[in-house]
Amino acid sequence: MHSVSIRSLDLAFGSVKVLKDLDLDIHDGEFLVLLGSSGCGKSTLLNCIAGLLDPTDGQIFIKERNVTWLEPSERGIGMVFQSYALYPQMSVEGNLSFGLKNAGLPKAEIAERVARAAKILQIEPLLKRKPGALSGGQRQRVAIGRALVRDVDVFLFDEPLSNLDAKLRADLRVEIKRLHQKLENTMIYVTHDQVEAMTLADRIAIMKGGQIMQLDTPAEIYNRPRNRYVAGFIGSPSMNFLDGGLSDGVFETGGERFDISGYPFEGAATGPAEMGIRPEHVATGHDLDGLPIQADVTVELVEPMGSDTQVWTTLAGQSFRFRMDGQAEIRDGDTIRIGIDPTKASFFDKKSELRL
Amino acid sequence: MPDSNAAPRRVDGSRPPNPLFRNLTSKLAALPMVLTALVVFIGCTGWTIVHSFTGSKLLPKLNWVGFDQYEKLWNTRRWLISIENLALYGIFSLCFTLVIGFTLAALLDRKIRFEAAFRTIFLYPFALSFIVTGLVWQWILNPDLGIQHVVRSMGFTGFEFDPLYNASIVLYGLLIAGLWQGTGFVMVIMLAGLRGIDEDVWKAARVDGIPVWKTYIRVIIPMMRPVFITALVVITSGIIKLYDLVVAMTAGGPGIASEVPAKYVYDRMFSSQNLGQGFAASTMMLLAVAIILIPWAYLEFGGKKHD
Amino acid sequence: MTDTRLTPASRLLEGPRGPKPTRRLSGRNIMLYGTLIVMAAYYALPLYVMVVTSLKGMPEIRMGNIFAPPVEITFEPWVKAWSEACTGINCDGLSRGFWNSVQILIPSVILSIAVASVNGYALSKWRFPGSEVFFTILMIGVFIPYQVMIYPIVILLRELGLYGSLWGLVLVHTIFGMPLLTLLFRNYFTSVPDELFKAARVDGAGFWGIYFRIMLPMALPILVVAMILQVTGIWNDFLFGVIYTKPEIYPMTVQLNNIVNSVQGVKEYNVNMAATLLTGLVPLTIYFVSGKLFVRGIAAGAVKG
Amino acid sequence: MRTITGLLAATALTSASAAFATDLEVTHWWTSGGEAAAVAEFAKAFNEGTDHTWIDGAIAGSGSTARPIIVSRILGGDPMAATQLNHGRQAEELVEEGLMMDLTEIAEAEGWKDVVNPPSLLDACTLDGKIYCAPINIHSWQWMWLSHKAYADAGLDVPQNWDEFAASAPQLAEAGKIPLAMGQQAWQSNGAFGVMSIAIAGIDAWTDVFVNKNEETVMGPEYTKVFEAAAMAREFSKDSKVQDWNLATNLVITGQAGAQIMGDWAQGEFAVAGQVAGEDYTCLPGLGANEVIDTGGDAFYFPVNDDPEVTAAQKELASILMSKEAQVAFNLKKGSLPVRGDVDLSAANDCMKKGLKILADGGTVPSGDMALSRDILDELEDLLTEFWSDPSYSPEEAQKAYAEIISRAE
Repeated sequence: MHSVSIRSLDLAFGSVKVLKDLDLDIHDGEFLVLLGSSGCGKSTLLNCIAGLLDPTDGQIFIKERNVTWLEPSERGIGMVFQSYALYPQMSVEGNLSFGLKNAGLPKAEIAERVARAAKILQIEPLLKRKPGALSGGQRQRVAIGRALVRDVDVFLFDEPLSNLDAKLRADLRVEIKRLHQKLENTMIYVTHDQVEAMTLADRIAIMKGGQIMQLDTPAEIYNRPRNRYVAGFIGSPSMNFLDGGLSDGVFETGGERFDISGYPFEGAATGPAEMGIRPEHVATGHDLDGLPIQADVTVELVEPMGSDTQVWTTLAGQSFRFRMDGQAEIRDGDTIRIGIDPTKASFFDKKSELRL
Repeated sequence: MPDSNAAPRRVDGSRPPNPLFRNLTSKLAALPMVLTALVVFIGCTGWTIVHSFTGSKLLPKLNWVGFDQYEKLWNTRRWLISIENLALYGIFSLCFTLVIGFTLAALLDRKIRFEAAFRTIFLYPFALSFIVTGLVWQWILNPDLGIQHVVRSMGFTGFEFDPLYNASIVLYGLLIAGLWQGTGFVMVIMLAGLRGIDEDVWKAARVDGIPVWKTYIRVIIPMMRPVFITALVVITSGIIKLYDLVVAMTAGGPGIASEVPAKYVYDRMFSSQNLGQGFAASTMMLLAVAIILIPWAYLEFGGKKHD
Repeated sequence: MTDTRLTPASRLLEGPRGPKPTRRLSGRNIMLYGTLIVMAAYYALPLYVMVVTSLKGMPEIRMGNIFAPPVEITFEPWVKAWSEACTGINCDGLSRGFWNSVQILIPSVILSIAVASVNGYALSKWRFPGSEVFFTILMIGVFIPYQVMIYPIVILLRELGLYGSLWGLVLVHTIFGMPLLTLLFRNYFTSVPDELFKAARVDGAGFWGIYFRIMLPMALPILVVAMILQVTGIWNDFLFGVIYTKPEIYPMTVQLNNIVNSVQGVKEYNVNMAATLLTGLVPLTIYFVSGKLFVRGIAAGAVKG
Repeated sequence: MRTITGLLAATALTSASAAFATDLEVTHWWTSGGEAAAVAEFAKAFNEGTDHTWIDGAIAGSGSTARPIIVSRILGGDPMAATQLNHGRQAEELVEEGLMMDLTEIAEAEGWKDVVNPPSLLDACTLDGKIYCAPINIHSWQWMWLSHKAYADAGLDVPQNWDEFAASAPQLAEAGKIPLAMGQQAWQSNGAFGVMSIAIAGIDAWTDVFVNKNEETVMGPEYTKVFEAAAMAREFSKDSKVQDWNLATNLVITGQAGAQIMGDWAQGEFAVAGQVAGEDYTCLPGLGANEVIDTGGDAFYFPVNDDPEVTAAQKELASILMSKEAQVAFNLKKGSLPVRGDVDLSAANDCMKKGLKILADGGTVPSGDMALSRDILDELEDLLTEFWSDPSYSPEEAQKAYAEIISRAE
């Protein structure tokens, strides 16, 4: 059963098309992350699902019910915002109960639900405080609580952690994940942070220009990006791309010929193409053994990061990065031998940018 | 909270509602504004324009006279003087109000002592009506009682300062009182704007070694564009409406040296009982307002994109 | 207003932001305070003259100069201005107009602010096709001289059956207060984050629910500004009061005008000044009391966009 | 028992409605000392003579402040019960629109036609044979008021006509006196000029201009003399820095100024100040040259009211305003002449008696208010106030501009 279904959704502001003929099915109890850079339409899509924006065309279903033109409060959704959007003049308790009061629930039930949500989120001691007296993390918990008390089918998160510092962000991320495990609700989560996306999501939808580029599990997206955009977007540091041509199990780039016979091509494997290889998939030292592609490169810049070290260099005349162990002793100007496993690489058609 | 917007619970959300009734409550709530805009501002303006082509005297009548009223208007010396006065007063008032308002605000913003006291002193005249302003300045500027009298009695018998009785400088007399009444409010707007500027900007300017005055002119003022626009709206709307102050201080005198368009309109409509002429003058004022404002309003409000 | 994120302006309002002048009696400081004191003298002078004059007797006024403090303080002019000064055959001074002014003021201030705040709210959060057009018309309305509107509005009020009544005048004040107040509220509510508004919609609050429960409680700074502007404007109004009502409900300014402009033999400057001060007392008090809030509110609403 | 109380109640009811007391709001712009005292006489007569109450709606300033308020009130459909308006063309349109009450019935019953003198006053109230206003008084502009004290201080004799005054003016100025007191308001400049026109150019030339609207006469030699005299008057009055007419009058009363050209209402100010005509001040009708007076004046109009109670009370008010007692009491205070030829004015002072004599001799001219439209009058006012305040404005230029305006008069 689908929890949320979107059918050929269009949204235009004047002549600017923000969502283009978009289809999406979200399973019951799934944690779906909408990922993309700013302006890709991910927040717009979320607002459409919430009913805060009217689509130009298309349909939205929640729990098999067509909600395209229903009020936000009639859709059975709860929403958490980036800026928390707590009502500043109401106490935490007031914030939590506002929606329930609007729905006309009896007092006793409101109290019970508020208490339950407060317990889950461990904000019981804060109930009488005003939002201004809370820390950022506490505020976001209250914001989540506000969605929680509503006892809804679908949770919508609009970049809920962006305003927090790194440590808090990591903590709350885990908490959200636990919450999902516990509640088993459908959650739709918008973010531009791929770490959040990878850690939280059952599936990730990567968006660009009002369309979904790829909808898959994090692992699939990481390992088998459907197109060059997704490949470049996911992964940090991002994927290296080498420009060249494909023919008969050989990739020619910058005068070098790489043997890629082990790569499982999905279609035709000739013509101009780009080879993508993640920096962490580049082998050095003992790992070189048996790799069909090997080369000596000169180290240009070293970025030690503690657990590992990033090395900037040039391969086949193109800028190239790779990752080494943090303990490796390496300096600018050193020459080092690297190797690439073609099965871990990705190839994209130069023109269509699709995965080959 | 009973809420008509959320009240009609529709089970079926598949059909788009009639766009007219989408968020109906908000449209109903905006009705007073829509009616005011349409009936009062557009309707009454249209009514005025239509009647400017009539020979209406005491009562509005539709006895068409074509452009006669306009022809007469532009042949009337008092109208021409009124326009000239308004232009002069307007330019001076605009410049001085902005400069004084900003200077005072900048001075107050420099972590001075007694800021609240100074601010109150600069602002209180704004609480007083033009009748009061006119009366007190009329008195201070009265040559037989006020400044001139006092200075002369101190021994400077040749001292002359009688702007309200000297046609060539009467506008400055009005300006002294007008600035006294109006600059405080502009100062507050400016002060609010200055307080909204990030302190880092000051730090950056100090690090770069830019002198204070230069920082104000090159950095701070350009950052305060919206503030200046608000101030500009407040000042210019006051200038165009200039009427009460003139009536209270000089009644247009000496002679007709301090007449202004709004007073011409009022006098022609009600005193001369020549509505048509008054409406023609009003229409010219409206036209001037429209020429200045419509492009600005379009840029400021009309061209804004969704975000 | 504790959540500082919601009104970034208020965060920056705690104190002056300009460069810190050097301490002690430097040349720069002398110039700074010198300029301020000279300007303050210009602004304070008329008030001083009004007060001093209102405490003098007529003979003293004729003799001395207007800046000299009174030799012999008398409250006679105040008494006369309040309860004895004549207009025509009525000799009861300003007192008859005071309560009329209060009666006009209260509903006018409340209604005009209520309408304008709803307008500003609708314009910032519930835009509909054409809403900006109406707003632009209102903005141009700020510049239309009142004289142009007097006549058509007489006809309008007559057709509505409100002419001459208190409510007719309240309506006129509401209409003419609308453009500037709507601008203030619109700018203020625009600065309230959209997410707050969205959250409330998800929570099932509708137009009025959000207005009363979320927006209005947040609008205190701008409400203060609107109130101050309207109280001064309406209290000081003469033209509308005299044209759209009748003698039983003439505001205080009509009596002020009558006292100031009906000269019985000689101009009684002391009585005029006392009358002037008495009339200005209400708005002046409000300014002296809430001046700080005024600056704050302006910062929060007026100077954006 | 029951029936009796019922009957009593019924009687009380009928008697109450028979003598229903109505509040009548009366607007006017008479707020100077003499004016207010005069209007109080009307209010007293009305309050004492009827069961009704006079609600005073005084609006200070001048006619130009009050007139828009009055007209708006009438148009707004919530009119006052009675209002002052200068009669003549001002109210014509309001009458045509049927907004003013027809007083013909009461005028005929009380025989206004027979008592109003000069009859032109009632004519100005008449439209299509019906009477719409009650004339209150006769005001004439053609007076010059001279301060005995000022002349005594300067060691001069009080002049008896304009030429003597003009000759004495430089000496007055030397003695530190303002020769001619003038208020700054436009209507004062225009009025004074009108007075000088009749006195200097003569009645015939004046009539040709004002009644026949002949602009050529304006350019003629008689009027040239008027403009030259006005330029002299301008010089005489250059130190008179007051706005209001009664402040100017006060300069004369206190001997700071030698003279003022002002209508007979100035007399009320002299009276309030306790001055006696002939002893403390001298009045010269027609500037002592052409002894005529115009017969302008004030009138009361009664806007139509739906309420029959009010209508009845309005008629009572009209009747009282025209009564002999009220006419005498009012006009003695105001310094104007009564509109009835049949009243006893033995209490009048020297100046009023001079006026009455001229009136009885038929030395009257119509007032500018009646002869020209308000629009043209305002244009003349603008012209003359500018001329009067700007010493560089030459008489020749002013004469041309004046002729141009007259040429456009209907």
